[in-house]
Amino acid sequence: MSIRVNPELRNQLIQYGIGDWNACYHCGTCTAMCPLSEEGFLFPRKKIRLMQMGLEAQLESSVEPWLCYYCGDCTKTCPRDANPGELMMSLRRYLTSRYDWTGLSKKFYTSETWEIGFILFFAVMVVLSFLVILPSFGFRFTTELTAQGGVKVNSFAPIHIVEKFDWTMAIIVASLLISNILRMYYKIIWKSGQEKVSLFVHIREFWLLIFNFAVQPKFSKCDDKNYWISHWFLMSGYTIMFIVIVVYLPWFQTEKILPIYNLQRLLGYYATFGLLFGLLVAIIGRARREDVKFRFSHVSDWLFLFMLTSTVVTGILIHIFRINGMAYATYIAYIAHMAVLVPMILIEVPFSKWSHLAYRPFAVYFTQLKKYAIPR
Amino acid sequence: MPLDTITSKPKLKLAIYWGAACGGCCVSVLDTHEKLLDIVAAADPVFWPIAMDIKYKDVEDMPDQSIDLTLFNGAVRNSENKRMAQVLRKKSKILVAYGACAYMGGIPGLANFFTKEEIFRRAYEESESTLNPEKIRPVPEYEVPEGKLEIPVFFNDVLPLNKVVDVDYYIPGCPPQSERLIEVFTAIVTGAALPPKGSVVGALEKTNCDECKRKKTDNKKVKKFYRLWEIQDDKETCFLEQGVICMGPATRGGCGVRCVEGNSPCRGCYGPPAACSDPGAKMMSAIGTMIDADKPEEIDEIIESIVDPAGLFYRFSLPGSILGRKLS
Amino acid sequence: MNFRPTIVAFLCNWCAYTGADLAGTSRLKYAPNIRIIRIMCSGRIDPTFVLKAFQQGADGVLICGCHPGDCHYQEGNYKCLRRFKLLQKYIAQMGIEKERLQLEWISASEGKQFSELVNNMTKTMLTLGPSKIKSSLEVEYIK
Amino acid sequence: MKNIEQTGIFFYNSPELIPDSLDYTELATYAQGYKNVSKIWNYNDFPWNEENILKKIESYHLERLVIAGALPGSLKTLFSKAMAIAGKDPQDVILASFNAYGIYSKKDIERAKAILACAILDIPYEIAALPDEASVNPATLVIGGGIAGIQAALEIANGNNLVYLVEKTGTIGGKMATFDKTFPTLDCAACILTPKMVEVNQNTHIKLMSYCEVKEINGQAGNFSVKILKKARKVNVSTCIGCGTCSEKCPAQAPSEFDSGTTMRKAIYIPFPQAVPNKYLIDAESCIYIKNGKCKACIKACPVPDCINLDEKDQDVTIEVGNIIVATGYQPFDSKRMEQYGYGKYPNVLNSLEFERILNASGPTGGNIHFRSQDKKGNWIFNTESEKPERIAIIHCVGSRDKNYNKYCSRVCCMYSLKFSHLILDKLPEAEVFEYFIDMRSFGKGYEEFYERIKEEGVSIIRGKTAKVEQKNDKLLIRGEDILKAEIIENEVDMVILSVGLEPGEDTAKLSAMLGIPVSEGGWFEEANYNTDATGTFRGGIMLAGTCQGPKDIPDAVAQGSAAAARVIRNILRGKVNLDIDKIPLRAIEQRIKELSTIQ
Amino acid sequence: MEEPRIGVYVCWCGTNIAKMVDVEAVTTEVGKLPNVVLAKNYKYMCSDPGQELIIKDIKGHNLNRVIVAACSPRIHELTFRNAVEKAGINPYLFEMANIREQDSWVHTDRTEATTKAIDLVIAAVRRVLYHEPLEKRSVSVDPATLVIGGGISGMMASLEIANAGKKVYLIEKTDHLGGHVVKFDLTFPHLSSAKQMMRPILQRVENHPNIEVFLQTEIHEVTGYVGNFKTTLRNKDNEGTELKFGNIIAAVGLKPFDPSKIEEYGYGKFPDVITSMEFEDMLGTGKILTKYGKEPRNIAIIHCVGSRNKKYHEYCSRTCCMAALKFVHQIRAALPSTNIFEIYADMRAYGKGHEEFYAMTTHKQIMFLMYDQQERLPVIRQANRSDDCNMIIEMDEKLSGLPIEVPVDMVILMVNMEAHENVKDVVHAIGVSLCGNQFFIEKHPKLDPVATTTAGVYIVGTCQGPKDIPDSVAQARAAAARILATIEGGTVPVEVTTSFVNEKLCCGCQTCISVCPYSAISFNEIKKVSEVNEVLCKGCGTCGSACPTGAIKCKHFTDLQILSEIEGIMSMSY
Repeated sequence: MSIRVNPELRNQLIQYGIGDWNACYHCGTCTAMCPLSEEGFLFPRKKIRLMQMGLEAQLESSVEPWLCYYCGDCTKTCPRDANPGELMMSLRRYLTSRYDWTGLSKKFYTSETWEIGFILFFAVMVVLSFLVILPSFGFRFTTELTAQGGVKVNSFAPIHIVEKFDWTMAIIVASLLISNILRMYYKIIWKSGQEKVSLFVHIREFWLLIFNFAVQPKFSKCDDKNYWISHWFLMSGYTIMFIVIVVYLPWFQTEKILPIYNLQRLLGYYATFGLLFGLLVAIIGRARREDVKFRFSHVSDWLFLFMLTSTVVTGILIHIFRINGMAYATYIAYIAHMAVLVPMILIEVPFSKWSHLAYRPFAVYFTQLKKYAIPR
Repeated sequence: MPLDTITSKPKLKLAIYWGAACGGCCVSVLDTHEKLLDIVAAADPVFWPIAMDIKYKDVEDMPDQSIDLTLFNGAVRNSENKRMAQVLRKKSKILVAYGACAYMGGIPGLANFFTKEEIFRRAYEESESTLNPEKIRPVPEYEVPEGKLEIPVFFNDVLPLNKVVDVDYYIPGCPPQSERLIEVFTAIVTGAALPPKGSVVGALEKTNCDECKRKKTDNKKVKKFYRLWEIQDDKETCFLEQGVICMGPATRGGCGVRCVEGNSPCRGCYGPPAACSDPGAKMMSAIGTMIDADKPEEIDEIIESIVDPAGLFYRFSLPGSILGRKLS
Repeated sequence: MNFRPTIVAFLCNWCAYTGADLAGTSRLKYAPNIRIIRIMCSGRIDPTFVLKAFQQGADGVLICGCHPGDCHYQEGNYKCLRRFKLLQKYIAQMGIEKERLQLEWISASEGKQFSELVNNMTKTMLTLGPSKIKSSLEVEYIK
Repeated sequence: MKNIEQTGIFFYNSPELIPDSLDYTELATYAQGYKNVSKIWNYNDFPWNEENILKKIESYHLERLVIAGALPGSLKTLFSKAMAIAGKDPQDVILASFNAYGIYSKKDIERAKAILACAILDIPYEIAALPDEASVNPATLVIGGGIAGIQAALEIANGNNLVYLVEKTGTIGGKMATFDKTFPTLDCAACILTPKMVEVNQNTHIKLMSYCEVKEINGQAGNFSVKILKKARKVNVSTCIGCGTCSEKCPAQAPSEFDSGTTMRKAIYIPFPQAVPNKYLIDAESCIYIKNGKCKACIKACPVPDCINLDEKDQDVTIEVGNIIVATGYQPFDSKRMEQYGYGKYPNVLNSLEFERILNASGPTGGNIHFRSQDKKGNWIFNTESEKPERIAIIHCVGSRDKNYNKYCSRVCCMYSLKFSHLILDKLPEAEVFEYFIDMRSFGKGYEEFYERIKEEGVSIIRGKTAKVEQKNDKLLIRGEDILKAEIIENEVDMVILSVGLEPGEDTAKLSAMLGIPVSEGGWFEEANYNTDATGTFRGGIMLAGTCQGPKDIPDAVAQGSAAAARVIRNILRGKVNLDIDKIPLRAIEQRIKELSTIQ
Repeated sequence: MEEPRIGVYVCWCGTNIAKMVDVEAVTTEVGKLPNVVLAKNYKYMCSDPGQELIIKDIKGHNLNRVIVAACSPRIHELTFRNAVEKAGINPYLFEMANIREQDSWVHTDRTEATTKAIDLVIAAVRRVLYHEPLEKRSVSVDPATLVIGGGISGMMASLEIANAGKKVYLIEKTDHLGGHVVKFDLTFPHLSSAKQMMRPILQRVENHPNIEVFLQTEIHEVTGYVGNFKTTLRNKDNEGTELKFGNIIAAVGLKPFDPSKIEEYGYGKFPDVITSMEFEDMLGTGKILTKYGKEPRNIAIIHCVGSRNKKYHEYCSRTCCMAALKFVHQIRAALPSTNIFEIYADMRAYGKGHEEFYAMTTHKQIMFLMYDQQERLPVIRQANRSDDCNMIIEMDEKLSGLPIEVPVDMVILMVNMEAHENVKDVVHAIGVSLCGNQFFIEKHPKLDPVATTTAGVYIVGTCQGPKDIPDSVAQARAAAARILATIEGGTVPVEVTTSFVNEKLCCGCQTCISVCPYSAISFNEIKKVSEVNEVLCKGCGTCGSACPTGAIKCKHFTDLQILSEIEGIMSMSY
């Protein structure tokens, strides 16, 4: 059955990243240079081809863009100005929006107004919560310090409420993510049609998901190992922080000033360091634009960096202010922290760049499933 | 210098012999009419089977080089012809192949289209007038109570004289024109400077067209070849331009274009001009050139109208041609 | 000794000879039985040459000229074709297999075709066996 | 006569084409001076769509449009369409294309004005811009003794005119002489070239100056005075008998330039056996005597007295010529720049010129393909003792069609690569040959047929450029993507041939300054007009021929050699030569168009 | 005639010959032949030392005939003839044996190849015995030139010659000058206006005092020979003009291929499937519209139509890829939102600035689709009613490996350039040859791309093979160079190996007269013999074999020489 080419898909795709992929004249250097491209899952060239031809269905069912960790080797060796690495990046944005059934992702990626508007909306909501709603329930700012001289955070942001809110948010985000991952599964494994994967394989290969999530072994195959390391620090820091905040918030958000060697503080410091290190590399890289992978930045890239950095910085500030007993500073930092953290989690994790933390390991898992697939 | 004025010189010894011949050549000598007397005055015939009685043994007994001039007519068909050619070569100072048969094989040469076996079968078994149920064939040697009977061995091929012995000169023609014979004879008798050995004498250097009175143009393009009876000859235009194959352009002059004068195309008895090493090939080439068609099928059709090219172009010269005979 | 046929080939200078040269420059291999004689145009070929080659012992004679319409001298190849046809009729009458005399058109760019032609003709000659023309004339009673 | 009143001018500038942009305001002011100019717009004044243009045409009653700028042709169809819709003649859209006339920078503003003026008054620039003429010295200088230079020199000399053929190396013949075969006819390069070289040597009208370089050019068209550096050959050309005894005895060696470094030659040498002139020369850099004052082995060996003079010094010679033909050719792309292919690192990764020598019967292996292997001293050399490769890969577009190296296509590599395949199979019938290409550019007469033939010969011709070459044990691992099969190629081969592109000769920049001829983006000499005068230049009396103008194959280089010669012969026959086109004063052009034009 | 003293030289040609032929054995064997005074072998006979060797031997051994067994005489016969001439021997007393192209390079058995080499050298020896010294001759050159074809090549050649002050007759079949180029809108890769480019050229040609233009005129017959040609021109009114000229340039060009031969494309069936030439015309009108007068939403450009496919033409048409890319710029300018599809096989952007132009074009928002121009051509079909397009192209896209369909409203077929049907008239009139693709054959594809085998006749531009404007112009100038040089030189050498009638043998049958393709033979009514005009004669020898009397001798190819060669060639045969 012939597939209709769609030259107008170009107009949609353009909104997700750099404009013109026609420069590619199909020499195949990018695919061959890519350490992650493997038999059956070749990219970037094949994917560029699908983009050039506007083959929507084929693009949607592609798992390959998620296998790319953007080391930039392809772009460096590309004889034309095709920039395959960035095209893969753009494609990931596109795919994210295609997995998302709410349509918000598309809105966020294709319209800065929407994205910034949403962020601001949530930020305002958070600020309002702290300034209006919580006080109306009797939670007050207090300059009173704990015995150790720390700020009484919980009196201002009661841990049980924050925790509930936390869980709610986690459930919303998780359900959105899971539903999108299911859609991803549907598009990649189910709808693509030609093959069937047994349940046994599904179960047997599941460990890959966790392994890949934790170690990112694929990423390490890229020639630029430093980037993998910095990204791993960032990722591990983020994960630790995420788990600690969502699952162990009562343990983490304490008014007690624990000794420096306490696990809570060690984990916190590690996560902060990991995040800062990773962020610094990314920000410097994007600002200098020397490395190909950082040369082209979409609004969503900068926004994400900005928000994560803000979150980390405000988090650090909360910590410093709190243990030094600077009450108001702590509260302001706390509100600011939440004002960036909440929209970041609500928007970035399910709808935007941050979603890759879920899609990538699943993509590896799906890839493996496809390898064991038997033709129908 | 007329022949009769030089009788004072010592008389030449003349031999005239016939191999496989019709006798016409010998008659051509007689056709000199009263000039024959001059010949006889200047030369003594010492051996001339058609005219005088002398045995082969007598000739063999003659001293070598004792005959001044031998006119050998007829082709070499059998062992007798060959033997006599060798004997005469030895005995003669000048050996002339006289007439088309001795020169190139002549009409008897057409037998080279057949093998000895075919000829014998036809002659002794199949011809309509033959009754030979035992299929008896001549054999060269046959024992009878009286002793051994011998007849000459019949060769498989007809050969021109030069294939069996060295020949000094050739006088072409079937038969040669008597006037030409007189000219040659006079030259020899008067001791004029003789042409180089191997030359054709008694004929012109140019070919027949030169003397032919018919009208010739460069329009030699033929769509179909005709045999003479198929057209109404206008008696003026070159035969070739009428589509009738005339060997005139490739045949030495000397005959006086007699055939064409008689409104019959030249058949080539005077043989090829000096520059040609095969008697029929040049004519074939010229005729091929005249074919007026480009498409292979059309060419084939035109060639179809040349019924028997080998017989036509090599009528008098098959044994003397490059191929010499048909392969068996 | 095995029969090794000899083929005498007459090649016109502009197409066929150049084609044969091309076979050489292209290193296309063919049977070594062929002996090439260069003439300016296939129209120069006189039946005498062909007969002479047979007489000298050639097992086959090959004439090659430009393709119809491509003759360097406009239509020498047509003239060659006409003579060739007549000559073939003659040699057939003389008991020579028609295959022993071939006329083919080879252009200056047909090195490959030329090499194939030589190989095919050599094969044909091997099937036909040695030509008897030379031996038929070397009869014992000739001086 | 066409109505050229009511002309509208649109300035169009694409900054990526002209970085050092012209002053368009100045041009607009200039154009305003012409009465028939109704209105002038700049490219960023309004959006360029048909409604907009249509509106302007209608509101200003424009009958004629001039688009002026760099690459204005890319807009022409839009303006023609607007004109057609407006009911005017769509052909009345006139292009004043600055880049087509080689105007790239601010300093050319006067010429830009002239071009604009011509377009405004509807007079072809070629008709209006008539350069001054000068009388011409019938002698000609041809710089470069490659095939284009040889061809040009012979053409001119055949008209009984004096030609100085200056060649930098010790022999004429250029790159073509080093080739084994030429595509697509597979003629032996030397076989067809050497007769021409001999002809040059024998032609009494050609003064061959080998081992010489052009140092300085003074004067103008018709009467150039050229200072030529006659490098010390140290061997007397007129007495050397070319016996080679000196070379046998010479103890010093250097890599042979002619063999692309695949063999060693002595310090006293002839570049190759069929060199013209077939005379020896001494390479001062490797000569022991010149380095430390001792040796003279060659002088002792030479049978001709005083033939070798090791103390000879470079000399300057000045010649007077009327015309100059530049035919300086190309140099191969330096494959070391593409590190991913490991040239210079892996001994059996060769560039195409080296491989030509390997294929050549007069090359290091006598035309047999062998590995480069280590001799007893550990040097990597080619000889016939080493093994023969069984799998050979040929990589196309090395250094070409690549923004990281050269953007342009080198025009000949596809075909010579196909030729290599054929020759490899000819010499090693059992070998497997792989060609990795992007687009197969077999465009010339008989080329496509050749490509088809190579395909039939069983060469694996694979679409997909090789990404990298790595040494793996004794093998070379080719990594690339087979585009049509959509597979990763990981092919172990024994030998890799890099089909390197062409780059302008090393002296191009120097010559460009000396001659006053600009070079184009790729570094090639800029022609006067891409379409109609590819062999001419802005400088009167200076012509281009062959690859110095851009990559080309032999027949195209030969045609250009002859074409350049045509102009020279024409000048000589006329007795006059045009002076520089770009030096015609604007006033003169204005004067002429006013004379020719119907309106004032 | 003096006793022949022959020197035989066998060349090694490096290893080219020596590898397959035992050069020593050949030398020894040939050295035994009668009249062979010496036989030698040498590495490179063609090199200066090789030639010197011959020259020295001729003087030292008093040789009067020389044979070199080496490469093809087509390559080096002239080289050696010049060498022996230098030593004082008539160059025609030299003969070459081709033991490389026709021996060492084509055989694999060394013994066989050696035997063959010996045969060939013996044949040469036997032939050279009968060689006769021939005299080189030359004729004066009429300074006028005839240029056939008023396209850009013809005009540029005319201008170059005319500007040198020499007369040019430019004849053009149609009613206008300018050929195809004048119909184009823009040229690639600088997108300059073709019409603006042509205007000054046309003006100059039309107004040039040295150029006489004949429109609507065809050429049927040219008589004469290099330096002295003659023709009678016939224009449409059949009026004859007699012209005399010394050289001829053929620039008859090519014509576009008729794509209705390709069923898949439905040209002629679908009104909006048009050829590139028709599209150029459309661009001239300023409007790109379908037959229904609408602006097409989708335009496909199919490359290689009639090219690179054995069913039509195997060759590449050289210019279509770039022309197609040029169209992209033009369409994009006029129709900013139309979808453009380039359906191509290989993108051949090989010229100066072409690759850069290609790269620039890729940014014009077009879709490149690759097809197999040999195996499966795209098929154009009518679209269904539900489709929002006119036609659908179905094709196998090679770069993605997918069968796809492309919606289109207009299809531009980039048609091949092929020879004119009636080109044979010109071919016969001026005596050039055609290759299998009906292109004029050049003298040498590498080193003599504009000359032909007929002296004084040059071929330029696309009639020699498809090419773009700069390449055509370069050829036009190249031919002009050659002609100007001959005009400057004043004389040109003519054929030496002509035919000759021996008056003593000619019988006046006149068979030869109509045989001659050059009308070189006439009949002398007084002498009653044929006579050959040896300037007109080009030495084909057809008359020699047509002559039934053997009166016509083809110099250097006499019966005697060839028959001896045959004897020689067979002398060693098994």
